[in-house]
Amino acid sequence: MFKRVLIANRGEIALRIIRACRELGIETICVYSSADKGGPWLEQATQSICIGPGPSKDSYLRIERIIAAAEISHADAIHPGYGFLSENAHFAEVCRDSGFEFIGPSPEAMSLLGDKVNCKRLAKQAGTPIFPGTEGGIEDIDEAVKIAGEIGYPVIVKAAGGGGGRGMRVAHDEKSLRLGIEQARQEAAAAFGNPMVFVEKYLESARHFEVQVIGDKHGNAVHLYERDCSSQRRHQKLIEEAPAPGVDPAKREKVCASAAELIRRANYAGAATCEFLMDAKQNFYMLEVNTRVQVEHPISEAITGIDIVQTGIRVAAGEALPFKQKDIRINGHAMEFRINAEDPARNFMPQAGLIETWSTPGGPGIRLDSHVRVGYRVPTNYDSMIGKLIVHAPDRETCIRRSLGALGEFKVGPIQTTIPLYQRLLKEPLFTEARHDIKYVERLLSPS
Amino acid sequence: MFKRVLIANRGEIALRIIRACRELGIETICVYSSADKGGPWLEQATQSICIGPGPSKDSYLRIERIIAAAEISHADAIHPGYGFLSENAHFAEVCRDSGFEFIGPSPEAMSLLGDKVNCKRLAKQAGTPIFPGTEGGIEDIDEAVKIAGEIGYPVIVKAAGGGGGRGMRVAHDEKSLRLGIEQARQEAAAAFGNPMVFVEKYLESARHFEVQVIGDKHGNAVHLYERDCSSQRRHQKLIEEAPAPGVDPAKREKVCASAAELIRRANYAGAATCEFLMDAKQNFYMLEVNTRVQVEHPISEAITGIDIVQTGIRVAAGEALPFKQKDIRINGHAMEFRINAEDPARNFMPQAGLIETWSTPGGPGIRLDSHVRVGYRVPTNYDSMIGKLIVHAPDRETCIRRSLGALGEFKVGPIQTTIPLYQRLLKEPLFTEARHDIKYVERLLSPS
Amino acid sequence: MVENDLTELDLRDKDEQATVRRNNSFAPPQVFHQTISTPTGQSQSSTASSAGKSESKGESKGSNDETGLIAIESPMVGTFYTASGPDKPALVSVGANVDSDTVVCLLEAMKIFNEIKAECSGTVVKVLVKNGQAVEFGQKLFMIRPA
Amino acid sequence: MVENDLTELDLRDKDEQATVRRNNSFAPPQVFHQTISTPTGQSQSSTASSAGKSESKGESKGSNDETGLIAIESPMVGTFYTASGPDKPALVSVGANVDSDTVVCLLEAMKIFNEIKAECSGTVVKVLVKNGQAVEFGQKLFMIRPA
Repeated sequence: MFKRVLIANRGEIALRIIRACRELGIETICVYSSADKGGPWLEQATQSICIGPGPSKDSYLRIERIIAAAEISHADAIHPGYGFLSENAHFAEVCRDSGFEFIGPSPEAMSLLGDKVNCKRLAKQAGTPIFPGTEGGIEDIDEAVKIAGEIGYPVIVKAAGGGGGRGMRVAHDEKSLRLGIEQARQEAAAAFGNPMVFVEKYLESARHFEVQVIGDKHGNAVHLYERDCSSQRRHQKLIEEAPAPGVDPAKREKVCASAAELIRRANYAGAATCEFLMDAKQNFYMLEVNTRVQVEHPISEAITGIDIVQTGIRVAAGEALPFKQKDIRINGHAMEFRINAEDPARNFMPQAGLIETWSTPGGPGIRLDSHVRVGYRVPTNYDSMIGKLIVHAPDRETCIRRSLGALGEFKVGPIQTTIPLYQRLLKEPLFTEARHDIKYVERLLSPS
Repeated sequence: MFKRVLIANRGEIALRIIRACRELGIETICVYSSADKGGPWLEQATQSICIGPGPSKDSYLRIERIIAAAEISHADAIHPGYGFLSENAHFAEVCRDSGFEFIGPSPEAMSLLGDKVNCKRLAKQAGTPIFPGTEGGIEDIDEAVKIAGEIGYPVIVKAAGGGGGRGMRVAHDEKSLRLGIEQARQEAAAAFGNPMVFVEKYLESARHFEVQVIGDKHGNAVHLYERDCSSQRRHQKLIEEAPAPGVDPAKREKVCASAAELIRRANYAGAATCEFLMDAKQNFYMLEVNTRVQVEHPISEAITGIDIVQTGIRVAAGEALPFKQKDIRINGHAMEFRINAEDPARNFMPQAGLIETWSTPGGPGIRLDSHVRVGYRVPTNYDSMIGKLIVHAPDRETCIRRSLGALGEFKVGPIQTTIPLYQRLLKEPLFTEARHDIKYVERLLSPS
Repeated sequence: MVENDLTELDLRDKDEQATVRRNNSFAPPQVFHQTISTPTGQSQSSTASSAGKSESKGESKGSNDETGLIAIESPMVGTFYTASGPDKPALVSVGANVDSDTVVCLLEAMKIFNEIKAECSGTVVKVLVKNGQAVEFGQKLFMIRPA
Repeated sequence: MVENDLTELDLRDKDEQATVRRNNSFAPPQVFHQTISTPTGQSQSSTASSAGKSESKGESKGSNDETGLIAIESPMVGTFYTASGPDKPALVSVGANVDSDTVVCLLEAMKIFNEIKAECSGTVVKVLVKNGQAVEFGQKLFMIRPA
């Protein structure tokens, strides 16, 4: 096992990694920017080293400064957290070449899964469902009908030269497809001078479904079931939950197993997340693989009892996964709420400044991952997430009630946070009845 | 189910009950003394009613004021919490007679288990191990030897008229017993003018072992395994853990089952705790039954996943227990640390006053039950416990490491707390190796 | 013991001081348990710093703490009655002169009616609670301008 | 790429400016990457309010912020060397006069030695870091009394 791990990150995830290392008996070195001087998480590290000024490009993204800090502090491994350099295969390579274990996948596995084409090819081999679509335009209607039949209705007909919704037609059967292509070609020819159209799988109501997986250096890979992250605004996840509500158990098992198989074939050691869209019929289409620990990992920890961060460190140090797939069971329901320093009433304007009130919820099933305390000043340099509230309960309904209670207890001031938004969403029937999709938050928030 | 529950308590347990009710869709009424005006937990209640001035005898112990508050607020049940009126059978009776369900056992069951003689008789019938001892003095040595043979060595010979250690002898076998009785009688006769001695079971190194049980009004009773509360100072529990470390699984099952059988025979509905002493050979001797929810209930919640407070409310409302004994499994290890506003460096002098710093730990496995926040003023009127830190981990060793980390993160000021004591105890080999007993804390703290 | 075991005389049906007793063991049978009210600012040894929304909803918002006025506060939890019966006039109204022994209202709790005396001399300036309203301990009932 | 692939010339074995290069892709081969140091009080836009124990242990306690003195701060993370070789004299000592272009020390990181220039004119009043000591970004290295 490692003796000293350098943490190339900040805030709550730095604190999360410090806590994991502490329990494994590992010393920690935190690098920090001068904007983070005095950050509460630094007190919890064995050592901390300032590596540059506030802007990330001059500190948290400066590979040579991080490596220099690892050298002078005699670290033997580097944990990238999420964001910053965590999915930078070059950084992973430099760490390895400089004699520091990168806590994450090998640069090769990271590059393989980071490349859309290669990743899709491997996914096909592994049986991981991928997003079907034509690889180019089509001119022949019969060919389009054949492809649509293969990928399944509904499909969308898009003009190759198009944009802005013009030349687009959604087709739910062959008849409407033939009509749609005819209309789309005419419209496209008139509008763009190019009658070429193509056909893609169309998801009318998709949910974001992602599978937590973890592999080791001995050829093992296990999934920790999935998370539903459909509550998004501008592709930023707001509420995550595990497991995804209302999913057919057999379909769940199959797609989760396929995600584990994918990272096994990639010789992937560490935690990763396979992101899918799920349509209303519970078909899955892989979007991408995130080759790092995810912000929302704690809800998977809650329902499986597996410490994902500690396990990631163990496998990086060469240990085999300490559990098998058959040991993993879903226990209850968990939700995570990202406490962002943003004002929902003013178009989510980021908030920075002194935290004067920070009164946090507690009791059974309440976990808080945050580096904030009264007197902390939220810097302007980094993202607005100042904490994560994780709520675990025996079932989804209790989890929602518990979450409403906890959010009601959570007082932050004077800066505004996303807490009031979550209190609203948790009372929204689309969400409580799990009829939500990835667009429901934006629809709710749009003035209209 | 109840619509409105009046909570006849304060502080963290009032907040715990509010949280439980909230998730069950029950409104809450908190009564409070004027010393608790503005207490943060009151904000979480549906309604709060001042019932008297600070001293408990004029407020939290005034039955007629609590009943009057229940009347004007249209409560349908009263939760007593722990302490105050919680084990007062008369209060339970008045609640019932005034038309309010008492959330706890019937007055009859409470009286039965509260009476030492009757409780011991019932325990004998239920197969619950009780503390053996002679019922009076003996003069005949052979009779003493016979009794000692029955209750098992070691035994202690005590002078009936004695005290202060004089006339006392511990005997490990018949030979030393005969000699000891001879010596004790001579010494007792000389010292007190009364040669009468008696023989009792002697526990050289006892641990405090208590079984969490819960029953309903339909004749069901289930145990939630045990807690070890051996870390005590002046009979005040400091650290509790579950399960008790190093206990033989078969012996655990047997004593826990006998505790459930005891409360089933008492027609007991609600949560109770059967307290035992456990000797070095893991024999158990029941001390008493606490007929209420216990301060340390959260560690049993942690390892079993059962919400004890919610279950107590459900059974009081007439529901059957929603689980069977076979559903209860031990999952991991949990410890509770009572955060007391006392100064360990100055003989645990109670601390009162304004909380200026309250920076709490978080992350996986950390639960905090506390009514405190920055700006809260600890009143002088009540007990010194200002919070409970509950730590859950896969095993005892990890739990200790996690606890040390969490205690290190926990910053309270300017008042002193028992946190530094726990940091010391968690590094104490007697504790970490589970070689502790109920006297080890006091031995460690005694100057010498 | 059930609620109906009470031997009770509803004050509102009688003209004069009535004996109200309850056959129970936790509150001795009593004739108008009378409690002394205490002046504002002395009764509540509140040490809490933040006054949140924990105030009982029954508390009056309209009480002006004008200098020189004395508040008669509720010494108990119960229901406030201005008169000794539904068809009786209010015991005191704004403008009434009171002295220490003047009964200013009744407070009912657990079927027992308690006479509340002014415990000071002066003129009633405000009645802060409505007839039939629930009051908590320490709640201001009347404002008195001392004689 | 392994560490030994480095083409490295240890400065301490050479008399004059040496070419130190590393065959890697993330930092271009360079000759004494030189960085400008900035005066005290302007370089760190620290906004954190509480200075806990998060200070690097390497930070000097003895730096008196006497009015009028300028600090030369470390522009990078690395190891501080006072001389260009083990048998060489210190580049500057207390009492030495420096100007903007005076090389005051070397900072080594990832086998690359970086010359640090004074970037101001004046007299060296204090050397705050020992030869071979690790320094972090923004750490004060020298105190200069401006000319």
